Amino acid sequence: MQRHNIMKQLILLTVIFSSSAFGQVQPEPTGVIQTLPAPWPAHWIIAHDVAFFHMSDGKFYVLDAESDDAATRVKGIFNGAFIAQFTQATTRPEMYILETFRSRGSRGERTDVLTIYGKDNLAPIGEVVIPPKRASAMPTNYHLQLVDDEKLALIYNFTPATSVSVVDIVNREFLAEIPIPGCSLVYPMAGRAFASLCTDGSMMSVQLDENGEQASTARTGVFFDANNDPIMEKAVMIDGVAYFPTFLGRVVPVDLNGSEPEVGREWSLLGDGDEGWRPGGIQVTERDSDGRMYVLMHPDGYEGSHKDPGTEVWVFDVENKRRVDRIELQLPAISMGMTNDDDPLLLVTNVNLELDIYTAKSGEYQRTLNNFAAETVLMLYGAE
Amino acid sequence: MQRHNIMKQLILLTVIFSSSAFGQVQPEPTGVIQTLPAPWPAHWIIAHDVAFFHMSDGKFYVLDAESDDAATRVKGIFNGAFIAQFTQATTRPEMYILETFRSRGSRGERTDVLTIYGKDNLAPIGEVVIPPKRASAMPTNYHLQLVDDEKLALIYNFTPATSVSVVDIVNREFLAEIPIPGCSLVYPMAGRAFASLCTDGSMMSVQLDENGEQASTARTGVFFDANNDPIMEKAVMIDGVAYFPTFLGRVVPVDLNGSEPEVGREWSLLGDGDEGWRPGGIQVTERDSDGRMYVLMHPDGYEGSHKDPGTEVWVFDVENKRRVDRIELQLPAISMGMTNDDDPLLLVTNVNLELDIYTAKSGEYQRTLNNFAAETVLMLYGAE
Amino acid sequence: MKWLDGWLDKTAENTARSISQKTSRRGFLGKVAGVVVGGAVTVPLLPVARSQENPAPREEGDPASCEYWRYCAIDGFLCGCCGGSMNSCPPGTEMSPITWIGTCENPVDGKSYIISYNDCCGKSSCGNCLCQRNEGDRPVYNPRVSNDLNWCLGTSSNTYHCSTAIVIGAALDE
Amino acid sequence: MKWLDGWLDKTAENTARSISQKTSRRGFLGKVAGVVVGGAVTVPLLPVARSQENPAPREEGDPASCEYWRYCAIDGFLCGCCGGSMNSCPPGTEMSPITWIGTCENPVDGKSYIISYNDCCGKSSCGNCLCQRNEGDRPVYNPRVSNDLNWCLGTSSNTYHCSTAIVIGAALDE
Repeated sequence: MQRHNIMKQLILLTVIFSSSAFGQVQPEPTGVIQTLPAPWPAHWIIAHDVAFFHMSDGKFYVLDAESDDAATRVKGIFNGAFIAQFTQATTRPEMYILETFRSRGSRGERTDVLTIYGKDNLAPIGEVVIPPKRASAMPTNYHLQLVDDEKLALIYNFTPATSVSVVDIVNREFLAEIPIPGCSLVYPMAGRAFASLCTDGSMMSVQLDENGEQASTARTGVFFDANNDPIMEKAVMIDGVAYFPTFLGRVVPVDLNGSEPEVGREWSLLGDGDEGWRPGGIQVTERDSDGRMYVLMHPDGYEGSHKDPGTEVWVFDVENKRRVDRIELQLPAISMGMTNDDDPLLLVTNVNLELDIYTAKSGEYQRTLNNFAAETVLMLYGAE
Repeated sequence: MQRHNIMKQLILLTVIFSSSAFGQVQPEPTGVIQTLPAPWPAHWIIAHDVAFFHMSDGKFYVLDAESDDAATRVKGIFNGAFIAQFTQATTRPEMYILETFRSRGSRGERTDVLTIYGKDNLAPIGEVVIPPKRASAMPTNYHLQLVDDEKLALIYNFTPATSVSVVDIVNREFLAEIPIPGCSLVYPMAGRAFASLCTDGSMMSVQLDENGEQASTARTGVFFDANNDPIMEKAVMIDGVAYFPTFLGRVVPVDLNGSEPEVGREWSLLGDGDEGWRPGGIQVTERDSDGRMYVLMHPDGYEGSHKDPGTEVWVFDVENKRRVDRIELQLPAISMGMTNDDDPLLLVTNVNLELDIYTAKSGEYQRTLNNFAAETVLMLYGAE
Repeated sequence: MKWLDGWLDKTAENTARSISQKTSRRGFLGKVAGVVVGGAVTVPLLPVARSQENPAPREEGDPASCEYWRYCAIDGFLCGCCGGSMNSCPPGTEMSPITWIGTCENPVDGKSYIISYNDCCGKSSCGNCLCQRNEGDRPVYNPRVSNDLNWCLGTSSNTYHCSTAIVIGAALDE
Repeated sequence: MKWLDGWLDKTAENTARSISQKTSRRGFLGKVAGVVVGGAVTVPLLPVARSQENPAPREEGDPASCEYWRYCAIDGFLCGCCGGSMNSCPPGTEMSPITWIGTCENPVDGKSYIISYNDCCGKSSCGNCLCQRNEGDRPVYNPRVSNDLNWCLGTSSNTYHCSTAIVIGAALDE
């Protein structure tokens, strides 16, 4: 083939260029590709730019949240197509994203893929083609979850029939699809199981067998109202308990450590004088290494304010059900993340769509990360 | 399939919603899709947003350049993936774009497609899959051209071996690939033929047979220097003559009306007192319905200024080889287009990446089109 | 960036406006809940007003503004800024037959109407007139009233382009 | 938007700087032409200085700035702002073995060096530190010295991510 001959010629040419025969100046090596340390420094973060204006070209930016050098704080980038969903393993240096592709970009045949990225090389080291049913929606933490000691990946489907795709993420193969009629999302349970929130106000749970098929299901009683002061799906998991804030500021804990979800007693985020404050935003909850819960809050709530930016982050001791800190944000924020170390950074996307970094325990503002080419960063993650 | 049953249920639901049985308020019709008039008004334009920061999601915006209403001046949008190349027919209400897709967005198997859009519905009404060799480069007018009374589409390939793909655009099938070693781009010639510019300073021409295969080739003498004051590939075609400006401001006309290119006598864009002015930008030449040539010019040129923004547009009578007008731009511009009517609008992308509109014949500034969601509009076209 | 504008509208500088809006929005919750029931897999039973004679609601305002009354639960690009209109799709797109539903109060007649937010699909983000309003919006486990979902379903491509706001009935005044 | 910054740098406000640059750039054309010959399908014969003993050029300046000396013919995103460096690729990308070539003068030693602008490929636009400089850049019919072409060739994907600037030799001083 003419093309290949020319290619070889030109590759050869590059070799000649790179050889020391080429002038007495030491030629620099070509072909060098950077790799990343293992594990990543604790304050590296992953910013998910869904690229709302260019959804096929969403990106994940790996950033050093400690860096004040805008040019070098970008450690790497990987793609995530069409509002990807993200999670990462704690026992393997791997990250997982759900992507959707079409054969002609915006049109043509649809292919849904669970893509596996290595943390050392930020390259796609594997993929599992899954049924083209994954829910297309704004990102949350409960579209994609790992269970069974991170052996199974669970994917929420919405066509609008709802189901869960089960993937053997170790052997990288699709196993099964579990219908969850009337229910949505995937909350990880202990063992080989998951739970989903149902429109009727209950929670459904599914135990899987070793082939990833449904072994048994259970259902809680009705414990929330899907219309009046509904629980937010944007729960935070602390020690296997999902804490669901409600639109009006209650908290409903559901313990997922047993074989069936166990609904705990609700309590309130609001104390005396807190009237009108409500949780709100895109990702509204987080937790730190001490098990404290963080909630993004705004004052003067009204019907429809549940995605409004928060002006403060409230910190709760979930054991004692009381607020222990109150962080005033320098700019209102629409989403929140946290690093996973013992002196964690609180990460928020502010209303200018920049990232503001705070020391979580002191609430002190540290710096703003901006101008790294992201369009709409909606989710923030600390490195595992 | 469960999915399809639910889909039908929900479609039915929508029908119920839409029926007059649903309340006494007249429900509005659903499913209405707008279409566009034929022909388009003369001052509708096509702005090619290559989306340099999100190349897989490039877009073409159809805009009313006469409209001062930002919200309604967008008449429609169509996608063009990975720095598409564009042309339109004059004898059919069709537009053609070259696109590149990969099975996993930024990676995976490559597919190159010549996509055909209808002007009435802005929908892809056909496509021809072509060899995955099309040149990936900044947009110019000479990657994709129509010849043979618009029956053949010609596509420039660069792998880095260079060739031309021939497509029967009426029957929508790929016909042949013509090697053009050492030469580049596609300039339309009279009949079933094209010419290409060669690194050695000559022009190659190819006559095609009725199957789109090469019938004969010819070569001009060397008439330009590819390094010293080279001709710009960004020629304008007026009455079948390609006018090539050079880096330093000469003009070299090449007549493509015959069976072989005929190089004409060069002349200069510069007159007395014009020292230092040079052509520059992305698309630097245009022509109006009277056959006048427009060139985007900047002062104080230097080696490397050939893509710098132009501060003026100079207008030339190519018959008499003299400048007839000089339009001072309100903001320097990086690219230029023109509507195709008798009172044409001069269209430029200014340095803020907004579109400035001028009346071509008077040089009068009319308005700026901005805030229509484009990222990097690099090419502008009047509707044919 | 309209997206940005939308968020900025919600910041402290605009508290005054927020408070004035809040006043009219309070108490709306009950009405919404009364109107919209059911999830994705059940056919909603929508109580609608049957006593009204108006053939179509009278309207005022700028349909290219996020504040226009029909958009009370919209989340996306207004099709009227993309080559379509408030209730039709731009050329070359396909209207989703499956929608999310809002209930919006028309300030002209003070009545509430059921709005079907049909997405237009098959081309990538229009990018113009991004609006996010969430009156009556509910989490994705209540899909029929959730605007976080991409409703390009039942179309040949699920690529989201823009959203319409179509009046499909009058809501029952409680 | 760095792209924008780049263009704005060229506007009237910066004429003074343009003129000062111009002075040093004038006369450069001849040197470039002497160094770079040949098109895509011929192996260029590059005259290089053989009398010099320095193992590597001494350098000064900010490699994250478009004005850094190596970038005299670059057109794209600097890999040093994307997780790579001025002469290495970011993680997970692939370096193109086929390049375009520039000749840049190092202000520290006043000598000119041959720079190979190897693109890093397989991920979409890095988006950071967009630079466009065109010293010695020539039209696409002279591909080896054309930065309008996407040089992600010979890689498993031709998706362009960022550009490096690798010193591969000293240019012959004429």
